[in-house]
Amino acid sequence: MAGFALQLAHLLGGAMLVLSFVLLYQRRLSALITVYALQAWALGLAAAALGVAQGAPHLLLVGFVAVAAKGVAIPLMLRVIVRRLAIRRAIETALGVGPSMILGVALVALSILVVMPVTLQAVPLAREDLATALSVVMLGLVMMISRRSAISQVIGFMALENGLILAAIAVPGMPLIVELSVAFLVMLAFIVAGIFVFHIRARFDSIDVGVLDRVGGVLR
Amino acid sequence: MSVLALLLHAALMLAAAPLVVGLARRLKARLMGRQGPPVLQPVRDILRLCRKQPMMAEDASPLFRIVPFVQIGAIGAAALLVPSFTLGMLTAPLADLLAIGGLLAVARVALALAALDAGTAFGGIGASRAMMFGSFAEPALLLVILTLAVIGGGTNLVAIAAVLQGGPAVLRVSLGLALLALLAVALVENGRIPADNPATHLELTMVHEAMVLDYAGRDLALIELAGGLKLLVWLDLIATAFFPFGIGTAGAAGWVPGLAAWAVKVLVLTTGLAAMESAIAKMRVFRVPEFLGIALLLGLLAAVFLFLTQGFV
Amino acid sequence: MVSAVGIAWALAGLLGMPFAPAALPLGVPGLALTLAPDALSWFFLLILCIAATAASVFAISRPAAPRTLVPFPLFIAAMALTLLAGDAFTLLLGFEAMSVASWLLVLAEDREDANREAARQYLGFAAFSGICLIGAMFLLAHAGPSGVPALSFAALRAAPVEGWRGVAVLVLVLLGAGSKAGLVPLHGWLPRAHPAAPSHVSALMSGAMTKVALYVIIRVLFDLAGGPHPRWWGVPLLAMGAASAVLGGLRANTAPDMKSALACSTIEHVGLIAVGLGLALIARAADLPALAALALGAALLHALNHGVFKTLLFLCAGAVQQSAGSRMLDRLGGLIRRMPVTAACALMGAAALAALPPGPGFASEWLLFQALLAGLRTGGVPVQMLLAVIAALMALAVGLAAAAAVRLIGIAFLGRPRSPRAAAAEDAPLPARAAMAGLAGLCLVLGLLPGPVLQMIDPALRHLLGAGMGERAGWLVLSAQAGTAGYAALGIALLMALAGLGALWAARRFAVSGHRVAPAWGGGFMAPPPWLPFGDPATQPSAAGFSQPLRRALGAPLLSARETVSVPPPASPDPARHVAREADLLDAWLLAPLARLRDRAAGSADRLQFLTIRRSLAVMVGVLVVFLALLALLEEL
Amino acid sequence: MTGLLAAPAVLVVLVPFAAAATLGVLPGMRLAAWVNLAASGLVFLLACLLPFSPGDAGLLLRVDPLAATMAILAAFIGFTAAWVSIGCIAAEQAAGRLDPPRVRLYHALFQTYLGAVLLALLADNLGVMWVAIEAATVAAVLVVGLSRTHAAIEAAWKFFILCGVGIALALFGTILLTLAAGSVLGPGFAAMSWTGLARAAPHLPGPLLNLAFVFVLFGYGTKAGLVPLHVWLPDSHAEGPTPFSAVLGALAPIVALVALLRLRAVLSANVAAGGGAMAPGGALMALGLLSVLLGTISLWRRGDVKRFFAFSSIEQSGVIAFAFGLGGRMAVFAGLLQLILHALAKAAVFQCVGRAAQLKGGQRFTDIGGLIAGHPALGWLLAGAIAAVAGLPPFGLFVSEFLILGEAVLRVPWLALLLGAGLILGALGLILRLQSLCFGPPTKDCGPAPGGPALAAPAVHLVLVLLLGLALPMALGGWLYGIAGTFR
Repeated sequence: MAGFALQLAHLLGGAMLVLSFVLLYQRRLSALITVYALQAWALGLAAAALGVAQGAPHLLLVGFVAVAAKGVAIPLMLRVIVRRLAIRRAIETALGVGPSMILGVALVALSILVVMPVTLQAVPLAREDLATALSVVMLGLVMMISRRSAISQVIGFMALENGLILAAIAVPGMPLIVELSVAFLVMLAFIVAGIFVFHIRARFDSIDVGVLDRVGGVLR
Repeated sequence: MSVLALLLHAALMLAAAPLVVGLARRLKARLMGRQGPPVLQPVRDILRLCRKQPMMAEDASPLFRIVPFVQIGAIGAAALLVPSFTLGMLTAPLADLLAIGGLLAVARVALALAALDAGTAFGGIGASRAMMFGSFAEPALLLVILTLAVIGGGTNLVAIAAVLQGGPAVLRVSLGLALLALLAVALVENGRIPADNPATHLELTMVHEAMVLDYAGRDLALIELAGGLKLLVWLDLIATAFFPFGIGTAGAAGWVPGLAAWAVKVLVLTTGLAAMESAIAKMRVFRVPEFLGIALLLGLLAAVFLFLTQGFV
Repeated sequence: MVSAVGIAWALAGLLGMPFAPAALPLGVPGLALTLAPDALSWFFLLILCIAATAASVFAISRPAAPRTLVPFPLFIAAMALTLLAGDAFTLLLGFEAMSVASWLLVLAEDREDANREAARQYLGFAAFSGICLIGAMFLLAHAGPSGVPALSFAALRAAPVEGWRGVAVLVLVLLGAGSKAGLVPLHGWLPRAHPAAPSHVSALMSGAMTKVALYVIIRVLFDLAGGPHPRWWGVPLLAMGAASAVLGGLRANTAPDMKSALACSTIEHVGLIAVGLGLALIARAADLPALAALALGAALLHALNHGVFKTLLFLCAGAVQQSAGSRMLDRLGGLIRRMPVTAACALMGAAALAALPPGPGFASEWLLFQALLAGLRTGGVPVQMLLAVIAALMALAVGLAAAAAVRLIGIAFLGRPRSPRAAAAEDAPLPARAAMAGLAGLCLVLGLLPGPVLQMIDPALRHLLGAGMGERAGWLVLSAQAGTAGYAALGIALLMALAGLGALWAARRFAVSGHRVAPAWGGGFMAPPPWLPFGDPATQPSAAGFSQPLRRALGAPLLSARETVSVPPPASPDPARHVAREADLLDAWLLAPLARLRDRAAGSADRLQFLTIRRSLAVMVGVLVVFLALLALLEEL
Repeated sequence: MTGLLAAPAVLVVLVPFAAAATLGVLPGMRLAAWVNLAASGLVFLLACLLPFSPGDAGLLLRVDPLAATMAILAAFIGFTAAWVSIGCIAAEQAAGRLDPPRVRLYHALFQTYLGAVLLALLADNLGVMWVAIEAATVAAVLVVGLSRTHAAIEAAWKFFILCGVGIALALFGTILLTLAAGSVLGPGFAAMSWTGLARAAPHLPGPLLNLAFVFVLFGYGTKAGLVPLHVWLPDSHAEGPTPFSAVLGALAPIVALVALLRLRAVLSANVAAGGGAMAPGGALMALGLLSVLLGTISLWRRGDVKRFFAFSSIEQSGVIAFAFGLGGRMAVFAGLLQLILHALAKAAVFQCVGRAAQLKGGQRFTDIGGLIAGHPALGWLLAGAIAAVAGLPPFGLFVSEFLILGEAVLRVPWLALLLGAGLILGALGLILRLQSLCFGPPTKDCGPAPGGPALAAPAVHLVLVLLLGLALPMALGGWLYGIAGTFR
């Protein structure tokens, strides 16, 4: 049972990585939100499976929080925002899907290259999970820098956070996981609320170099 | 003995100073086919000026009255340092080439100040040009002194003359170059053609004359005397440093041949001066720095040749 | 008061009063402030105390300005701290504090744009020197046993530097202290900052502060850096010194105001001192301690002389400014009648500035030339040629200084007043007169008795070089080699007096005396209108007019000086105008390109600053990836 | 009383949070400002007891000399900022730029930020520290966006997103550190604590430490404003209310750099024991140098006073990071001294600038000029504070910069060249602005002149900067030197 749960958790970690690539590939906003929710579910289930495997009840709690907040609540909020603010459904990309996929693959390779040799003492599955987690983090970053619209960037950030939590649960005996994941959630909530309150509709990179030029090199 | 030599030297210099000026004028006139004033004319001028009442511009300060004495003091001191017929004067240990140069600079500065004192336009023109000439003459002079000092083992003129006298009488390239440089400097410093025309009173071309325009009476006499004395000091300097033959070393025995040699040398140099002045024309003021630049180059060449041939003492 | 105590202290030290190294109860761990003065410190302290005393006395007669009351003593104290310092930290603390205090003084008149600009440039250069000197000091230092770098002079001395470190020390010291001293090419700030301060402060800045910078050069290069070093170590100093001398001398002739002309002349004299220092370095490297002592002695003597006469001249300029309301030469004139004491003192100072015998400037420059002459012995033909060129440049500088002195005195004090304020000037108040007269008297003493002064320097020379001037600095005669003829200031003065007084006697005896006063012939100018009782100021030479020959001959190539004359058409009543412009080429070649470079760099940095969030994230991620890749690579290796 | 003495650390952390909760509901605005001050004062007093309290304070807190020193510093700056806030916020309110709910929010967030910073400094647990830094970030973001102008919201967003990513990276590093420590200490809280890491440092797996260090460096480096992670900093400093800019500018680098210093010490111990880690100094020095160079070059072409000083903060963070990267007892000591003195001086600068901006009705260089002529006290204080930041004697930063540059020359001469160039450039920029702000003809006033009490805070800061640099009491110097010995 424990061995199977471990394998399952490992598999779900892999699924998160795949979903990250899907996020990178996806062009439509609603699909993006769905894929994000799926990733959160995968994370939650992986946490739960690990909790069962290691006999650590707090991991179950982490899993529950992940599913409830990021698998259900945040996607719902995002959909509301998209509808209320009438955000365009298609996503402007800054990098193009092809290059960003290539970049993503390269970063995944780098992550594995970086994590694998340095974690020789750790449990084998934890090593791979860590590599996966770093890959997810990296893909989240790629998504943040390859998309122009605010919502998709925030989704990238949240995917990145999923990777972090995956890393946290991959480390056996990591204390304070629940607290950390909740603390991070608070921040996510602020960000999502910020989009809503401040009506950041299309993009939040309005501080563009172009603006600077237009003001005529005004000294800031 | 050395005191006696000094007194005799002083008297000779004082007497010869106006004569040299007169001789130069006379010879120059002759070379140009004119009769010319008598040789004694400068002496007469000085005596006549002494009988006239001195004048002073109403805006001039007491400095104006002091300057002629400073002139005479500085140039007179220089004249007491440069040997004429003997090297054994009381002032021989003081006869430092740099100090002599410094004394001549004192005279130049003093006269320039006096020129500015009356607050007229001419004085300013003359003073500023004289100071420019001085600035450019200084490096050439210093390089000549450097060459002489390297050969003579120090900057004391008497010591240099003694060394040159005692050494093998060879013609050195560097000495020749240095002589040329020093001659150029001497022409400029004394306000002779081609740098300045001692006979001119044309306002735009004059340098020295513009500075003394406001002087009259005994002041002018002193300044004229100082001018003659300066010319003589330069001639003497050239004679002692480059043609030290015949100068008596010590004791009264060498005095008579020394005197004769000195008279000949001064005569020859004055003739040369007159010949040169009658042969070439005055330069424009701003060509003079170039003229002095050539002197500087000659001085530099003299030094370089010296270094190359001599290795070092 | 403080200065008076200081002067007594300095003299006592020079006479050999032992002074044990002392630690001040300040500082942080490993950086206690220590004082360890030696003969060199005392000598420079003497210069400082003379200048500070005179400036303080002079300041009594100035209207009290609260803005200068606090920084002024701090300025003096910081200079003293620099001179007395026994370790690198104290030295630098004093050095920088001196800059900051004097910066505040330069800013005393901060309403004027030019002053603020000067102050900014000044403090900027000060920061530059501070950083350079920190670098130099730590290159000399070695990490101590407990990780605390040993910065006391004793420790620095004990660990000589060699190779590239030595070269770096040389470069940094020349840049750091050289910029403070005003050596070309780092002199640009000096003619702006020195005149901007109140005159008694300018006097200290020119007279004493540049000496403190020279002290640092001497302290590091002759003392702390150990030796022997290669012979070429002296060459940069020689070159910078000669360039400073000529450029400073020239600018002293073209500067339109009295104080900046004096400041430029400071550059010139610092250059001459630097030539002496360079020679001494070369001689020391060639193992000729006697010659090194001659050169260093000449440099130190000139430092003292300059400290005295430049202070005097700045104080005179201050008195003129206070009394005639301007320091622009073109607004002065004829002051010798209204301010006889000031004028007499200024004449004394100018004689020293022009290096006229038997004044103080001549003695030290005579020694300097002797050192140069003897220095020909130190190397082959290349060195000799270099020295010959340096000698020529020095002579040019001396000639330029004489011209500058004539211009200063002639335009400001002689002739007719050029402005009503100048016509109504009154001589300085008593304390100011006392300060100036004291310095002028000191000038006379220094000029006539250079030998005894050199003997005071002897301990410092022995301390640094192992040899002193010894017998060469006789009471009456200075000589380049013991036992040969030399320069006898008193003798020359006596001869001059003899000839001059003889002429006076003869004139009194044989010539008609009693001057008749008459108007000067002005070359046909119209008589001045009645409201110009002192004549039309425009009909006598102006400051720019006086410098015209030199500006044309030398200024055009060295200062890119340009003159434009606009003559109105015939029959027009408009005046003709003559405008002379000049720019220090080093400003154009050094500071301006640097500023452009900085602005361009700032512009490109701004492109990086105002990125969108996405782009700045991209930069962040890019650098992170580089770090990770580097890490992976390094792990592999 | 004994109980209080036993656990001042807990109180130091709890009081601000409690005060924040109180201030969140307190109605009276004048009263709120005074409560804010009282709470900050109480925290400062409590913080002063920290050095005398036992090391392990419970609740995952631990007081060691470094934490105690920095907590006192943070509490002091918080206290003076609260003092300055009183007048400053009242003036803002009077000018109609802040309404009562926002003032209430401001006070609550002020205390939250202070509490979070103190928690981050005193936390022994890396997770707690991370949470505290995150909380501080959120609080700071909210304050920066308080004025709700377009520029302020933009700045807040930038701050939030970039620091959010930074904090995420720091968390990943923390996880890796826990993994590393767990392999030696076993799972549990010990593996996540500074004490555990320090104890186990020689035996930790070096390569893993390297990786963790990179992530923590990027994470907390963002908070410290190291280039190229600094983009959020100038905007947020420029847009926040000025008393808060003082706190943010002074405290954010402290927290982040102290964390980096602690981690660096762990790695160094590992290197010394042959544990396989790489010397961490290189990376710190590289980012430090980059910050110095970019921070100083950006001092030019600035029009906004607060943004200008934000770039100066970037430079200073770089200098400190460089010193910490250099390592060795003296360099770390100098870095700590620089950290303390710069925090004090920069806080004084911001306090003065804030009053000057209110006085002149704008915070651009064209608005503020010639302060000394019109308002000598304010002008001289600002001039002194800027001179202090520029490292001019007699202020203390001269001493620390002297030591840092000197150590660099001794150990890495070529990098010292760059550092020196950066320091010169920085000093030039600061001098330029010092003169334009304080000297020359004054610009016209259009706001209330600051009274004496408001200027007491920067004056006290300046006196401290002066004394701590030149006449550091032996006890205090020894104390800092001891800390430097622990973390070299």
